[in-house]
Amino acid sequence: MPILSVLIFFPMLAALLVLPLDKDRPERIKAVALAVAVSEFLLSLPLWSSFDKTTHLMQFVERHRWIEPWNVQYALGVDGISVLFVLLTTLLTVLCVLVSWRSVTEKPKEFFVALLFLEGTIVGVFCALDLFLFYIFWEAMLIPMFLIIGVWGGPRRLYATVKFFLYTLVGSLLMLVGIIVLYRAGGNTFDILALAENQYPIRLQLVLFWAFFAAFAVKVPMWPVHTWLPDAHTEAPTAGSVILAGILIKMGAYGFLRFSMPLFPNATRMMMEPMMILSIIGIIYGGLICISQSDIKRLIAYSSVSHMGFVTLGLFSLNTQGVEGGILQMINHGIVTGALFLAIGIVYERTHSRAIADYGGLASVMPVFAGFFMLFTLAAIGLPGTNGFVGEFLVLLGAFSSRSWAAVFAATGLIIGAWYMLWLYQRVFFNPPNPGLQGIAAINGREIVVLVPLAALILVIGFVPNLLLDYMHVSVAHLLARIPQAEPAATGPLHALAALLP
Amino acid sequence: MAEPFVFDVASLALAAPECFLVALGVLLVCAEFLFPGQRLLLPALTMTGILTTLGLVLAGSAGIGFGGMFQVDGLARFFKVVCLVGTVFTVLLSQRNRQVEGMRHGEYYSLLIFAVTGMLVMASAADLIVVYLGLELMSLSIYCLVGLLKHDLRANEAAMKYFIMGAFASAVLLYGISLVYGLAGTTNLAAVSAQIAGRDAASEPLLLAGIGLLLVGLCFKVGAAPFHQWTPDVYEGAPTAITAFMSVAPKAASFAVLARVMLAGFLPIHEVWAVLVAGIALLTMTVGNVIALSQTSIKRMLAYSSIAHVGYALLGVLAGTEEGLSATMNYLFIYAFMNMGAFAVVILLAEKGQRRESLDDYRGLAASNPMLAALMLLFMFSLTGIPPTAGFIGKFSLLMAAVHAGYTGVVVAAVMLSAVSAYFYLRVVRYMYMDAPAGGKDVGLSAGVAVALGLAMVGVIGLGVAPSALVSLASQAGIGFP
Amino acid sequence: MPLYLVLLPLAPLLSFLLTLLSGKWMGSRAHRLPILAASISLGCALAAGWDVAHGVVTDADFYTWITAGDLQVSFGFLVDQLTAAMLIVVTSISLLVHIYSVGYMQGDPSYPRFFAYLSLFTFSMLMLVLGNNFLQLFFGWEAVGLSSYLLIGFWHQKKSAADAGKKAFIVNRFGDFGLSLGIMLVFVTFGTLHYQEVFQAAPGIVGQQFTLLGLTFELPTLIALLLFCGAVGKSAMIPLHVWLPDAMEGPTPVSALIHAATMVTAGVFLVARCNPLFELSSVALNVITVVGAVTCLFAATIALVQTDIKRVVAYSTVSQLSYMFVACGVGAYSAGIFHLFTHAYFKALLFLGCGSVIHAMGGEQDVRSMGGLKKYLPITYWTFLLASLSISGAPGLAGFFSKDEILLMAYTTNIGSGRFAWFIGLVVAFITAFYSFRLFFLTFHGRFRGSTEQRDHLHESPPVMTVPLILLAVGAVTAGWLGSPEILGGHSMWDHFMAPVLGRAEAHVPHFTEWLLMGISVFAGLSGIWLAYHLYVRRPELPGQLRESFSETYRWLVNKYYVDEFYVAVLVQPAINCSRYVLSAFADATLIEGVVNGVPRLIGRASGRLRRLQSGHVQHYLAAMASGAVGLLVWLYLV
Amino acid sequence: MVPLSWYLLLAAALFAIGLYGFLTRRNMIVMFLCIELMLNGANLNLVALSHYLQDLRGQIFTFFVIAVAAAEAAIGLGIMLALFRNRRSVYSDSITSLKE
Repeated sequence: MPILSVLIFFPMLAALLVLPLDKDRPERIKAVALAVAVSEFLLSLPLWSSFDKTTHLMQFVERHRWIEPWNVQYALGVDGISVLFVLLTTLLTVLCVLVSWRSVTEKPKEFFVALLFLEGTIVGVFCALDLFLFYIFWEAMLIPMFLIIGVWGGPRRLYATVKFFLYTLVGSLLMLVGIIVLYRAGGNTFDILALAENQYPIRLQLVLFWAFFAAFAVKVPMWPVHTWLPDAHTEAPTAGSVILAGILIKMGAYGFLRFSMPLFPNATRMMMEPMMILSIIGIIYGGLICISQSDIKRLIAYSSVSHMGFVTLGLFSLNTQGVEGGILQMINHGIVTGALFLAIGIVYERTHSRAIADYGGLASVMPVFAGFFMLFTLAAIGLPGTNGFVGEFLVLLGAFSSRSWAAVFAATGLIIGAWYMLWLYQRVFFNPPNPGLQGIAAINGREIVVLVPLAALILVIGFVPNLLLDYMHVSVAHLLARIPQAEPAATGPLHALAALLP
Repeated sequence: MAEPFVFDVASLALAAPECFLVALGVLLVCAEFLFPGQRLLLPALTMTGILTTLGLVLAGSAGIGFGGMFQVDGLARFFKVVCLVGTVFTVLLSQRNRQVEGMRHGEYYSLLIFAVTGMLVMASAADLIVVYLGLELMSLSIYCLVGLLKHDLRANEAAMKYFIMGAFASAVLLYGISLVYGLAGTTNLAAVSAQIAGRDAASEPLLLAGIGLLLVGLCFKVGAAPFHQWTPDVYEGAPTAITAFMSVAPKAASFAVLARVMLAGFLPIHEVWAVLVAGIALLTMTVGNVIALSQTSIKRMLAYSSIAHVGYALLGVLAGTEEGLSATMNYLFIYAFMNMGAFAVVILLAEKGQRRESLDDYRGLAASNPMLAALMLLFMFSLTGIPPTAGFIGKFSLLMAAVHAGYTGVVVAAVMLSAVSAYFYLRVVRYMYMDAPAGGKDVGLSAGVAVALGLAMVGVIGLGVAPSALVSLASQAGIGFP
Repeated sequence: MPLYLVLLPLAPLLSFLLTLLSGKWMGSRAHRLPILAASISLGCALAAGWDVAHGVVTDADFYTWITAGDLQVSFGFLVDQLTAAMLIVVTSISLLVHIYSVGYMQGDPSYPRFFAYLSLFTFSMLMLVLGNNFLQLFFGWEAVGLSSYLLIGFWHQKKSAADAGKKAFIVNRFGDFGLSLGIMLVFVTFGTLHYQEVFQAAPGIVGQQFTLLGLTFELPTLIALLLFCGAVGKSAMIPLHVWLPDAMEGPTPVSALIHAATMVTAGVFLVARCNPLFELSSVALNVITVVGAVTCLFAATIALVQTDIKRVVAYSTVSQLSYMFVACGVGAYSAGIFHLFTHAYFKALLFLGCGSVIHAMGGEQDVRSMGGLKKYLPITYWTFLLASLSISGAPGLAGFFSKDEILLMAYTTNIGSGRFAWFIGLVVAFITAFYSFRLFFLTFHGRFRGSTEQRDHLHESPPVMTVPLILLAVGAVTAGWLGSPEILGGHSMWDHFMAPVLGRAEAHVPHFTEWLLMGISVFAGLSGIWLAYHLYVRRPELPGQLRESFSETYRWLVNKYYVDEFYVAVLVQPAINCSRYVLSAFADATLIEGVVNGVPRLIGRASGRLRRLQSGHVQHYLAAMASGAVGLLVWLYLV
Repeated sequence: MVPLSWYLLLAAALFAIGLYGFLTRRNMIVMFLCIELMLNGANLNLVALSHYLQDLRGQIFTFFVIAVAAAEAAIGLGIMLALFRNRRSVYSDSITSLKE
């Protein structure tokens, strides 16, 4: 069975099945959507079980000719870097469907169609082995996301969704030009594996590195192109925020791993320090800015900037611990921030407020929920025993090994992270109970079902991270083998920019 | 120096589609008198005729006839197909549009046919004389079509503006042709090319002037800036079906001429005019996209959008390569589907006495007409160039051609401007999906428009996910042109 | 690996999970499982101690935790003499506190949650001391921090409690910042995080240098100092001491267990555990000694004037922890751990005694409302007295032996700042005795100063609370005998026991000097007690007059030298302001968003302008075309 | 014999006069006449060049242009008539309802 194709197109086709359903019977629509999401998740499980962890080669490969005049292939495959993201996507989508059960009241049909379509495109992004195909999925995913934020979002959803769309589009289009340039330079092919065989002139590598950077940095988002994220995350409906934070922004970091690093290894080595600096700025800036936020979702959104800073810091440490930590941190962040957004969605359904000031003492009213949220908070601040710790520690260790100063600055993120997360927790769950919260319902069974898998993952990865790390070792080693270990003569940011000049 | 003009059957065979269309046009005029009151007869006849022509074009063989003045080759055939496809859409849309806008004139279809004839002639023109004749045949017919609603002030004005400016452009074009004729000693494009090959164009100011003026005339016809200003006014004033028609078919035909003149005639001095075309393309994209941002009428917005798309299509001509030409053809073909689709929605939304051409009329469309809104969404994303729609394939082929020809800077500007365009296309989507409905919209679907919408949808999605055949055809059609 | 080692941390972990899950159902029976677990742990700890005493040192991996490149970290257990001592301290006090809490927390609506957290803490602390590598230490380190956070903020509806919990966590993070960097540096240096491997390779790094942030350090010094950062945070040394007094917001049993006996001593444990690294750097040792000595005096002086019964004890804890650091700083790790051991008992006793008083007073913590409690709380009174005597260094009691050894070591060491530390230590011994008995007299002697309702409420605590007091009192008296020095006829058993891990720092001084030093310190302690008696029992009007005449000093002391205010002013408020005004309002909303929104706005404005070019006049269009054509031609000619 | 350049200059002058008139006059009938001037400038060019080159194409072309111009005139006048009926004006600057 061409499992990857099935994973991509099954939800899309199933979304079409949802279309003719009677819109006045939302229960049935939800049931079908849930069934689709669950089946998709089950379908994706073989990726986990039959994955061969001993090879860096692509697995479950499908390869067909597609647009012959341009030598475009329909090529899919996963390796140790991408396989986990596919699984994360299918899992989070199930939870998204569940959490949208009650909160999406308007146009439920269109919502679930968009969600399922989105799922398919995201899986496509992680599986594509052809640049052209990758770009198709990369951009196609904008359409459902645009609608999800814009139709089902909060009060400022229009601004947020257009901003999100245009921001990412500008970055992607620059990458598109880069892709075209690379196509010719790499011998008229879009095949990622074939392109990676070549050695490109350093100047071309640098130019292309920045072109791809435009797309990936926006998506990650790296400072200073992060400002779409707070708006988009804040205004999106819960499921949208979860997908955005959980998966979408991983696509940027994934892009660095899949394209920038293997295709432009020399440029990557030269750009190591600038990238680390941007990451560190992101970590500190994103963290500090959280301290003065008054909107819960906005705070979590900015914390994503900080956490993704850790991811890119790890990736651009260019050593095993850093890269594996970065990948793990991507997954962790998907789980943790996804969980946080899900949790916020759960209280939002009850209170219809995102303002921190409207909360307080929630732990007395919703004790079980408070427990879950505590776990997520702890994972977000990287407490050992949670997944967040393993990722952050590996990232910092990787950074320390390549540039000790980077780890010193980045580690301040640990302090800041604890500050804003605990402060948030205190103002929402502790302190004298807010009278406005009296009598709100405790967490129900469906919501517990939503949160338990993520809570379990947080702990499982926290205590047995090797379950995931084992998948990466070989692929990461292969990736790093491509990147020259010798430091270039000068790697300062100015030098790097100077190299771009004619 | 010129070979004797030989009139032979082979030439006639080459021009079979054109001949057939002329006959059809005459027949249509007569049919109006012979069978009055047969409402469906004329469109049916027209549709049959167009489809037959399409068959003739596809079945016809390549060759040069009429003493080298008329050429049927890949380029000609491809552009003819684009024009005919555009016309098929127009006929389908006309059904409802005419009812709505109160057009009852039998000459409508015959004028349409004559215009198409002109376009086919243009596509095959291998001589500047033929270029001029085809161009005029097309233009004159369209002037009439635009002004066909005699009692509509806006149509009057549109026709007047179009006519005055068109006449001006023709004169400029003609003067340019005369200069080229003088300096090359011939009007045959192949001969012109042979003549000027190796000459230092920069030292021949008159030749430059000739080329420049020719370019001005052709740019007017395609609607490139700064010769674009007729477009919005005429598009807004014309009956919507004609607007749709104008945005696709004549544009394609004019591009055929532009491509043939620049590539078959003046390729040897590509570096001289390339910089001009680059400038024009950039200006066109900028003007089209930027001004479209502040439009409040959907027709006007689509007019500016069509200007912007001309800018993109010019990238292929700019490249001056086989690949570029194919890309332009590819693009125009795809553009026919997406733009016609968008206009079909506009037409469908209009009611008697209610133009519903304001963007505000689209607010909340998704609630009242989900299917229509979904289709409009598709066309808007396609026009933006978001995959997996056909618009992306078209844009991608153009960008690729331009990058490969070395115009990376222009391409970067182009993609940034296309990000600008996303804003106004998305605005339509935003209004449809994210705003409260502004009153109910009862939309009476007609069979013709439904077919047009379906065709456009299939084209936009189909060419988006399976563009292989189209891309191959376009690149084959472009062979032999650099 | 022996089964009991697995069971040791596992029992409290399971108890935590089960109690948390079944809390609602268990209700007031929720203490059963945690107490059972704590007992199991104590049993296992004793078994471990027995094995170690018989020379069986275990160092085994449980399972591999993280593998990435050449990094391979396991969860594993290292049980040697140091661990064994810690295990016994932790489990024994934990069990007593568990039992005590049954009485103390009775009727609290979140009773099960409290016991769950206690179990979590026990588990975390055991993981900390049991670890055989740095990362597991860090795991336990953060986990105890979490438990501490949860327990301080146990009554989370009280804003001050929630604040205090958060403060404790965040301040500790500053220390963890250094600790984590230290651990990374250890890995980068040695390529492993396993204790034994690191310590074996440690001598090899002498003389190496490492550049961090442009500053070049001796490698051993840098490692040691970074690790010490963690200890500073966890053990509340200057400048990170500010969290501990606030931590008294937590329930009193928590203060006894976490903030006196066990968790706060983790810093000392860390330094002692890593003594092979610290030994390599005299700079680091001097730093530890000085930090310890300064904190010692600093905290003791603040304790002089506090009126909250728990805060006095809290500052006293800071001060006593400093003694332990002084010991480590002068290379007498064994003495430091010995003091840790004795301190655990007498300080836990003091806290639980405070708890008993607070319990009786119905939650009142201000000593100014107490007085004359002797007759109401006889058991508490006597045990409290023993603890106070012990902390004051009354000869023969636990505190006497350990403190005396530290002072002796400080005096005789060859670490440069030893004499300085000794002198401070001596002064603090006097102050300690004074404030301890000030508290004692104010609480139990004189007349009752509280309200009549409080007086009617007064009662001795139930046996479930007093029995732990008595047991601890036994510890507070006898724990010191383990380390009784040779001049007093003992055998320095403790030092001998610890020697394989902590080395033996011998004091090479004549017996006379040793006697003299002992005499001086005993004198200092006794004079402190006498002064307290004089001021608070015989002449109760004197303290007020003193306060008047030294009002400026008093103000500084009672406000804890304004350190909290200082941090708020230079750290917290600037960070918030930076966040709100510089980053949020300026950099994000104005600068970046200015560009992000400004460019589209600019284009929009351009659109509005350009749109007007389309005037509707055909002449204008023609003119534009004509000029376009002319422009085109001109360009053609020019280019 | 009159040299070619004179013809060309005359043609250019005709074209330029037509252009000038076209740009400056508001009366559409006059503008229309100016268009004819421009076309004739081009025609003159073609004829002169045809003679110079001894090539008949130019002259043939001219015939075509004349024919086309006639058709154009017919259509142009038709459009103007329709406009005049509705607007009672043949001044181009009075007809500006379609703009921006």
